[in-house]
Order: sequence, then structure tokens, then C-alpha cells
Amino acid sequence: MSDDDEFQADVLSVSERMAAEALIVDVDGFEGPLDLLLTLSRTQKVDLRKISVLALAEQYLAFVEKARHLRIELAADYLVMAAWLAFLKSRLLLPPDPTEEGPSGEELAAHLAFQLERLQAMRDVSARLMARDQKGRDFFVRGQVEVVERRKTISYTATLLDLMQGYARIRTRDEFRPFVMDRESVMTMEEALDRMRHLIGFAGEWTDIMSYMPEGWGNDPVRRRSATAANFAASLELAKAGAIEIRQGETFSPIQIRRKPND
Amino acid sequence: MTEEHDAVEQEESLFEAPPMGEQERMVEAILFASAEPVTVAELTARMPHGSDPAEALVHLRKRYEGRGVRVVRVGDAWAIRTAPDLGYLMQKETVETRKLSRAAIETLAIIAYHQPVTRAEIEEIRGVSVSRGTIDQLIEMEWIRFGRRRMSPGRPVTFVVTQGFLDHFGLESARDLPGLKELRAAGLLESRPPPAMGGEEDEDEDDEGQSELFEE
Amino acid sequence: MTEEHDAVEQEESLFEAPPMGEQERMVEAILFASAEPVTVAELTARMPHGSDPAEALVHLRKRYEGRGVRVVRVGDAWAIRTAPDLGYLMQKETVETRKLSRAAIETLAIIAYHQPVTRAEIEEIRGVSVSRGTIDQLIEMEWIRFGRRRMSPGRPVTFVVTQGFLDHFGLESARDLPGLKELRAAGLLESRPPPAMGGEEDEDEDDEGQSELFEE
Repeated sequence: MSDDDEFQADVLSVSERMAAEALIVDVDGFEGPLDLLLTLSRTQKVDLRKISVLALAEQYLAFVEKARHLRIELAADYLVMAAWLAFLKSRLLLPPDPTEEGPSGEELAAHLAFQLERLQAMRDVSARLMARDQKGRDFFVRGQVEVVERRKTISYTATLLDLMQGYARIRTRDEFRPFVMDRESVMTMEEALDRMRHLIGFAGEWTDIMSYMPEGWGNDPVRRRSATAANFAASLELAKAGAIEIRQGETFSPIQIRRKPND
Repeated sequence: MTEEHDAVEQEESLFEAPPMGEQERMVEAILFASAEPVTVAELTARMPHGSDPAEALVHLRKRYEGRGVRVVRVGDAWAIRTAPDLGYLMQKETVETRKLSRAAIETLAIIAYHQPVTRAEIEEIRGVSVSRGTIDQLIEMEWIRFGRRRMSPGRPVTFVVTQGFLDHFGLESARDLPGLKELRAAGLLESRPPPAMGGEEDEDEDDEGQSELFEE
Repeated sequence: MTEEHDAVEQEESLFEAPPMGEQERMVEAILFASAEPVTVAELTARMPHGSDPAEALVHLRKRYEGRGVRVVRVGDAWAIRTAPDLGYLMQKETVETRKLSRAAIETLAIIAYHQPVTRAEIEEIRGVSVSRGTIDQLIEMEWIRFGRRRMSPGRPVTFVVTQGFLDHFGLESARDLPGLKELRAAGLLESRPPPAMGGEEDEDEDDEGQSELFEE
């Protein structure tokens, strides 16, 4: 570390102080610690490969110190970088301790220098990229584009399975119909209720609920079951609404209903 | 306005105009990049003073003679256009494979199973009318064709499937099509036998009476 | 599908392909008609069977050397563009491109030079986090797109530049990026992990960034 003293002195030089102060004016102008470091490194006016990382660390720490002094809020990552650079500085200044683990100060410094050089390189090529001839600015595309007419030929296809299933679908339409017929054999409570509301007006006397079976529903067992259940449910609804009364003499004896007598 | 313009032009043309080859390049680039045909006046306005786009256009037009694109006059303006004989390149053929519609499949199936079959019979079996488009499509695909006329009142045409149909579906003949029982065994039908159709056998093609079974 | 296609192609190529002069005209017409670069594959698809658009392109490119428009290569596609020295004539056609932020430009450059590159790597290089908006903007401009996922823990997505990027900056391929060779020679495109604080050696990480750049 032969440069140490030299750069220690540099850090205190007036021009760098001035530069550091100038930087403080606009912390937001930097995109982060690395950006700031890159800017600071320019004050060394040397090839980035030959940069003194120690001097740079000093500059950075001085910058942060100054910012604190001026009560400028520094984002956490600036402070993290400051802490890291302080650590790096101590490693660079102290003679290497063979018992200590971890990378040497030189290794860390070399990596930081690499990062700075790489960032600078990317900035340089960004500029070169943007300076290239650009489409729509320097060179141009065809103004009168001819629409490529897409002629779509549609080829229809079907498999034997499609064919057979299609045929099966038609031929078994009657087999599907039971779903419709099932419904025909079902009397919903709403239907029963609708029907009974009309009929109940005439039921002044107790009548067997079975006598409310609609015509044609009594012979088919499926229909009879459905109609009976619907009628019974409808009766309960009507009783709940206070329209009728229900009675059953004993278990399994006929259920009778009648219109609720007017009080 | 014009006088003024002329005056400016004369003044400026004291500077040397670009060589004609350069002017030709300029016209070429402008015509290429413009969305609309460009008039000579506009070319003049855009090119360096002293340029003669009209002459440059003559050269350029000649240069593109017989090429894939041409310099053409559109009204009093100029444009670069595709050579007319290459217009066909501006089409892009794409083949899209689509599944045949359900109506077409059903119609085709009925024809295959019942051929020769009349349109009225197809409609009877399907329970809905068969659109002309469906029949046309199947004919166009060369999967069905007209068969003999039916010897019945009105002598209606019948439809039969074609060799192309058999080839496509890998069938030796339409008789190889699996019957209802086999379809059922293959799980293609609901296994529940319909009450009304208890003992039904596979149909013979010309069993006209059968269609009544399928009436709604 | 491909076999079928090949079979068809072989069959068809028994018919004579058009003379090369004609093929050149065809390529010329197709390229003139399109604002977007056209791939050789698409040219092949649109031209008569047996055509060799790649060869026709060589001729065509030569023909337009020094003209007002040029035949340029963009990745594996081709386009006709006006000669850049004539850009000043085209004020009318100039497209106002959205001003990119410094962050966006740098991010774009990093992706172009280090591709495929992960977001973490971009952040490592720039030393700051990359905002979503920046990536979104570049994707929206169709200058970058997602590449393959990196085979590393977390399988992070990578970013690569697009054909649109190459087209916009007049690059034949990502290899032609300005200064690429120098950067590589200087080792600045290597992904060099920071010295590990734990004392372990730098792992010999596969330098994917570099090796893959030239696969595309």
C-alpha cells in the first residue's frame, strides 16, 4: 500500500473538497451509491483500472459525513455503502491478518473497481447504442405497406368416432328423452299448490288428500308417488298459510284436509 | 407566393444541386417511406434546392422497369408499387383445420348409415331441417354425392357417400360402419334401452319405415 | 406434419423453380410490401416451391448497395430500409419516439450486452434496483422479452433483446452491438460474483451470460 499516504493527502485537497460539496447539492441526482462512487472516481482523473479504491472510500465517507453535517437525509443504501467502505478502508490500511477469514482488502477493492469499470462501460455503450441510426429517426420503413391478404383455406375434418357418436346421438334421441319424460312424471309442489289453491275453495268438508290426485296420475305408480308427495307438501304449505286444516286419525290412516272454516 | 418561391429557388440554385444519381436516391427513399403518393412539387420541397425530381423520377422509373416493384404515377403523384404480375405473392395461404359442425357430422352419419337417402329422410331422422349449406359443404368436401333418384313421387334425389369418404374414415364400405348394438357395446351410447325401441335391430339402408321411429 | 410437409415439398420441387432473376423480383416485391422484417422461412412459404430466397437475397442486397433504400438483415429476417444518410429528407415520416429515461437506456444496454440476464444481475451491474416500470416500458416497446429461466436457485426469468430491438437500432444481430468485442476482451461481460465474505472461494459459476449471447 504505497499509495496510501499520497491519497490520504489527496482526500484533503481543496479541489476534491469542492467537488464533494458540489455533489452534495443534489443527492437525488445519483442513482445510488455505485453511481455516486463512479462520479467521485472521476475526480481522480485516472483510468478506472488504476483507480485508488482507498482514496475513493475516503471520498465517499467524506461525502456522507458532509451530507450528515448538512442534515441531508441519506437513503439507507448510501449508509450501508458507507459502512462497507469504512470496513474496506480498515482492511486496506491494516496489514493483513493471516488468521482472519474472508477475502483480503485487495480482493474487495478489486471487485469494487471492477463494478465501477463495468458500470462505466455499460454507460459508454448505452451512449453508443443510442447514437446509432435509429428506425423512424434516421432510417425509415416502407410507408405504403401492402396488406398481405391472408387467404384462409379451411379444411374440415371429422373422425370416425365423431361420425359414430353423431349417429348415436340421433338414434338415441329417444333414449335421451326419458329425461324429459321423467319430468312429465314429476309433479312439483308448486304445481300441486297451484292446483289445490283452486280446489280447496270447494273443500268445506274433510276430504281424503288422495282425492286431490290429478286425473291420470293415479294409475302409474311413479306418477302417483310424485303427485302424492307434491299434494302433501302443498297441503302443509296451505296449512302453514292458514288456508286449510289437516288431520290424520291414526298412524297410516288417510290424511284429510278441509278448508279452514271462516271465523 | 409562387414568385417568391421562384426567387428563393433561383437564389438557392446558385448552390450546386446534388448529382442526378444522388437525386435519384433521394426520390427513391422518399417514395419508399411515404404513406401516400408524392407529387413532384412535394419532392421539390423536400429535396435540396436546385434538384430536379421530375428528371430523377424518369431515371428511377427506368431503373425499376422489370423489377419486383415499379415506380407508378397515381394522378399527379408518384408511388412505388408491387409489379402487377407478383400480386399473388401478397396473399398468404393458410390452411386451417376445423372440426366439422355437429349438423354436418350428423347429416353425414345419416347418409352413411342410410344411403341412399333423400333430403326429406335425413330431415326426418335428424328431426330438424338440413340446411343447403351443410349438404353443399359435404359435397364440396367430396364426402357425399348424388345417388339414384328415388322411385317415389317427386323422384327425389338421394345422397350416398363417396370413395373419398370411405378412404378418409378407413372403411372398406359403408356397411363396415358399426351398428347401433356395437356402438352401444363400445360405450358410445347410453346403455339404458329405450322403452319404445326395445327390439330394434341395425337398420337396412333402404328401410324407409324406420324413420318414423325417430319422429319427435 | 413436418414429414408430410417435406414430402409435399419434395414432390413439388420436381416442378422447376422460377429462375433466380424472378426469385429476386419476388423477394423484392415481398420485402417492399412489408414494414416489418420478413423471415427467410416466410419468404419460402410465400414463394413458389423450390425457390431459394436466401440466394435471391444475396443478389438483391447487392443490387441495392448505394441506393436510396437498402436491403438489411435483422436477426433471421430481412427488410428494406431507407439509407440512413437520407434521413434528413424524411422529417415528415419521423416518428416521435418516447424519450427513454437514463435508467431505461442503461437497463436496455445491459440486457443487450449481457443477455440472457436476470433482473438481479441488472441490479448488480447498475447498483440500484430496477423499477418494474422500466422493464414494463421496454417490454411494451417490444425491445426486450423474457428469455429462458436461469437454471439457478429460484429459477429466475431472464431478459433478452428482441428482433424489434435489432430492427430499431439497425443491427443484424446482437453480435453487432457496438463495442461488444472490446467489452468481452476486457472481461466486463463476465458475471463476476463479489468475493464471498464467508471465506469460501469464488465458485466457478458457469458464465451463462457470455456463452449464451451468441447462441441466439
